Amino acid sequence: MIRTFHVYKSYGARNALEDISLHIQKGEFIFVHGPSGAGKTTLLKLLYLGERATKGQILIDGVNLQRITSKRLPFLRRKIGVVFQDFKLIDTQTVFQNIALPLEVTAHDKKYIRKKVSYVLRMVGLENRTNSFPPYLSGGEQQRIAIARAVVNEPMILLADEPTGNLDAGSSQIVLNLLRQLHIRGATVLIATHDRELVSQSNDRVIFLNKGRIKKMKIDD
Amino acid sequence: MIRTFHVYKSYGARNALEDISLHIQKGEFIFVHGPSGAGKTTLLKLLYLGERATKGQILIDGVNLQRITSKRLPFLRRKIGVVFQDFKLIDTQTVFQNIALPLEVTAHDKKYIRKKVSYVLRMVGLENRTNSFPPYLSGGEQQRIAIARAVVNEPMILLADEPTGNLDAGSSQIVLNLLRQLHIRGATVLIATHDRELVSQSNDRVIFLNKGRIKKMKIDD
Amino acid sequence: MRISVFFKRALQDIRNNRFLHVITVGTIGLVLLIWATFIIIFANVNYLVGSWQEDIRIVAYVVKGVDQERIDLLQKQLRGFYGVNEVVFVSADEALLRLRSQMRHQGGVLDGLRENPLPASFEISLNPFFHDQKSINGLVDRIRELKDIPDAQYGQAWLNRFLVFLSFFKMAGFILGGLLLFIAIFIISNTIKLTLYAKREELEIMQLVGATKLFIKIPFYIQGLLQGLLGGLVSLGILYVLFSVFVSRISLTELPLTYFHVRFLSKDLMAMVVVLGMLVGWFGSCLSLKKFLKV
Amino acid sequence: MRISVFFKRALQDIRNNRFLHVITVGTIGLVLLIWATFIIIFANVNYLVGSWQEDIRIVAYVVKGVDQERIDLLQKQLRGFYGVNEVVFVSADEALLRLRSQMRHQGGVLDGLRENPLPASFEISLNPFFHDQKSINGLVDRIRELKDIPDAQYGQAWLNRFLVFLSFFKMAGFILGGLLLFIAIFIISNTIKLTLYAKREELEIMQLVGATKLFIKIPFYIQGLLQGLLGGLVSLGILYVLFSVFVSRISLTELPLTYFHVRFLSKDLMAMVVVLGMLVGWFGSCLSLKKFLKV
Ligand SMILES: Nc1ncnc2c1ncn2[C@@H]1O[C@H](COP(=O)(O)OP(=O)(O)OP(=O)(O)O)[C@@H](O)[C@H]1O
Ligand SMILES: Nc1ncnc2c1ncn2[C@@H]1O[C@H](COP(=O)(O)OP(=O)(O)OP(=O)(O)O)[C@@H](O)[C@H]1O
Ligand SMILES: [Mg+2]
Ligand SMILES: [Mg+2]
Repeated sequence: MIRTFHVYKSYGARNALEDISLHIQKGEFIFVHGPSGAGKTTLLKLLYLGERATKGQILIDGVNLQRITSKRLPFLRRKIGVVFQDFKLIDTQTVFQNIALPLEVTAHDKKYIRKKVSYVLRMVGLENRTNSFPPYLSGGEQQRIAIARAVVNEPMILLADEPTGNLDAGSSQIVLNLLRQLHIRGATVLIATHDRELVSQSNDRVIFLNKGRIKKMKIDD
Repeated sequence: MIRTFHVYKSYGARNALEDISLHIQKGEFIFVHGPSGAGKTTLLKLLYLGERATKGQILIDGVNLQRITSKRLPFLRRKIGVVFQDFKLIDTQTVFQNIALPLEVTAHDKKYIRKKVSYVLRMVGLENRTNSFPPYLSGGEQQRIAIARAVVNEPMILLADEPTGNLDAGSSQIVLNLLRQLHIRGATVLIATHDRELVSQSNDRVIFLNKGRIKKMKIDD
Repeated sequence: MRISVFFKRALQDIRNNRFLHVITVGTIGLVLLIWATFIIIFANVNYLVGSWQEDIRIVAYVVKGVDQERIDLLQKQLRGFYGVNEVVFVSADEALLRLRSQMRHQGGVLDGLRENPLPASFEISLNPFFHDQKSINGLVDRIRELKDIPDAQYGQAWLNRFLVFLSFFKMAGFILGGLLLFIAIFIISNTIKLTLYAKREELEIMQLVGATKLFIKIPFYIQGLLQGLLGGLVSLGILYVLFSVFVSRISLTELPLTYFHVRFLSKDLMAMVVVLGMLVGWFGSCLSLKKFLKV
Repeated sequence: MRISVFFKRALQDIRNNRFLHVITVGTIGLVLLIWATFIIIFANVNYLVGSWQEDIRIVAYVVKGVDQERIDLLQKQLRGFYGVNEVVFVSADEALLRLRSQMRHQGGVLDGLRENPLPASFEISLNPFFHDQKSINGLVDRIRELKDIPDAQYGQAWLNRFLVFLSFFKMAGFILGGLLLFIAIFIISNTIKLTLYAKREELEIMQLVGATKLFIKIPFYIQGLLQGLLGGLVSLGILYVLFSVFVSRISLTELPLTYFHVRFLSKDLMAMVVVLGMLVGWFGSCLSLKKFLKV
């Protein structure tokens, strides 16, 4: 599903990622773990083409990201749900409008959108916030809205950057269950986190990043 | 140092805080703990006057916040350092300019400012990011800049909202040490967090919030 | 079905960002107000100057001693010329009378005359469309060829200067109008750029969740058109109020209003201002979106 | 010491937010360009119309048969009147000559005269400051009281109309200028409001770390003044280019340029445009900051 070949990403003189080669199978559930500044967010950015790699090749679902045209890019992105570390909610749109966005771009009809959005809002426990604006929500509530938006169109690939950073243990569990459900229905899920506990709880594959390099790929720490 | 008497805060029909009465001594190190949406951030907002309480009285260092004039407000705020949950860094100013801000408003001279800023940057391990702009930093790096700005003018009171939410264990420890140092030098430190681990590690007083009410005030969970 | 979605998004956005839209509409309105004010002045001066054109007359002198029959024939012939509007016969006696009244104080001069030395003449006024120099010259030449008409003339020097002034005035008007249009587009697209700058994160987010550029752009186009429409109406409203105040003020002065009748914009020009607003709003959106939608 | 900090902050901010500042300077420049264009046209038309004023002349007729000595004396007396600029004597013969040339085609009329019926006269031109109707009437009355001067007159009807037109023109100019100034302030403060909207978080953050309102405002005031200054210079630059092109174009037409000499803005007016820019920039900042600095 996702393959990277000797990928480098540098910002000026600073190397955020060095020589990243990965092979993530369809339907995997995988963690990217590492300390602050390790390059986790940068790796995800390369995958959803928020940035372009400086060197190397990336294939997603058979598409070479280095060669994709700007015309086809939106269609690739619709297959990928992303939970951004800084949420990236639209402050001037309601929770409903924010979550409905990925469905509206694919021209679903109104009724379907309303049903789907209220379903995911219930999943993250915020069904009573439908018409709030993001700045009026708590940090954890915003994060859950970001997660709801990422999963609402049931993407083939889910990239979640620190999805539980602002959540207490209880909410974290709810969110993880949501991602697991998506996984069970066939999605490839990649979670970037600095949280050792989260990683050690599970049996899934873990990619350890440090200073932009992959350190190891096993499931202990 | 901080006293609140039957404080309520409601947003429309929604009560974010109900009947909060607190007495925090000068020089205390204290946690506010609770799940997402409990009202932690709201409590801090009331203390630095980001919002006004709907009902009740708040005294800080003998000043009644309900009665303070807008002329004296800036001078109160200079005594309070705040680490915001969403960082609130100025995106178009460099790391240096961001951290220097609390010193510039009090008209310190250039040399002192430069010395002080590079000192706190070294403390949070980001001395090589002096001239970066916040959007070009990783989440954890931004958080550490926010902490550096909050402590740079050695405030009497430090309010830290989820200061380790984006940090790995190592960085978290560094940040906590920094706050402890400030505490040792006499500051009153109040940390809002959902992180059970962080709270249970320490022997300090913990205020448990849930659904806007104080549940208990002891040090176990 | 799609277009209603875009309209919904456009209107939702207006509701969510009232401040930005009010400012944009205000700016468009004010810029168009300048434009409309310019147009109203230009149109009125143009009208005034146009009324002067009606004074262009060719005078065709008649040899002495022709009889009434011949005069009627000549008049008929002259009326038949292309471009001629009206032909009035002025007898020699009438000409002397006119001269006397024109000379006023020096009129006494004429008392010493034994006989009337002035010729009779035809005064020929022209059709409004027939006011360029070449046509007039052609007509004069043809009149001169008539029998019993020894000479025909018109105030050549004066007319030349007037026509040059007229073309100069129109040129200045078009240059100024063009300049204003250009400035209007720039100011409005600057304003729209600033509103998009405030929304740059939103634009980025939409792209990240898979919106195509067209999906993002269309609501902005709709907004640009709406803002232009509203701005145009606002500007016409303000202009009308200002105009009313102005007209009521000048009717207090001693200016000969019957002569200089100030008029508001015609329906066509009003429509033009509104359509211009919409075009500029749309064009401004196009220009600005380019800047903020990166690949 | 403080003021240098504010300057530093103002300049840092300009460096950090180039886009916003370029847009603001551009808008100010364009708005001022409209203003300056208006001023340049107004000033030139004013100048042209002013030159017509020089044509105002009083004609004082002299009784027949006075001798040269008396004429010299009268001329001296007239020159002594307050407001009089120049006094030229026109003899009866000269008057007849002039009349003949004025009448052109009808000049033959005068051949039949036995003697010259025209009176001699003085042509009196006035000082430029002496052009209101009341003063002129007073002067005419005083001239009429002189011995040997049976009558003095000036083109009353024509002059009245001209003076009304003049005051009307000036009124229209001031109204338009004021309207434009008003629009300029609005557009510019709209633009500044949008830039502050984009910076509203920054303003909030500054207040949260204990900045006083003055500390936040002063750099914006400095920026407003700087933007106004730059905008003013930009507008003058563009205007100068446009003006040069325009002048070189009209010198290609047959317009009598010696008569209608177009001039660029005087130094004073240029300074005014720049100062106006600075004032408007500063004032726009004041207006907008109010909105975004809450308690
Ligand atoms: N746009 C950018 N320009 C310059 N440097 C950048 C940019 N984005 C990231 N970096 C740098 O690249 C490194 C990796 O950043 P990244 O955001 O990937 O870290 P991370 O693993 O997500 O850390 P965290 O856990 O703190 O979010 C950091 O040192 C960061 O400063
Ligand atoms: N400005 C606001 N307008 C309306 N409701 C608000 C506003 N700010 C907070 N709330 C609501 O008040 C409640 C408490 O919010 P608060 O931000 O204090 O929670 P928190 O304890 O900080 O949670 P988290 O751990 O998720 O940050 C939440 O339900 C939130 O939706
Ligand atoms: Mg990150
Ligand atoms: Mg919070």
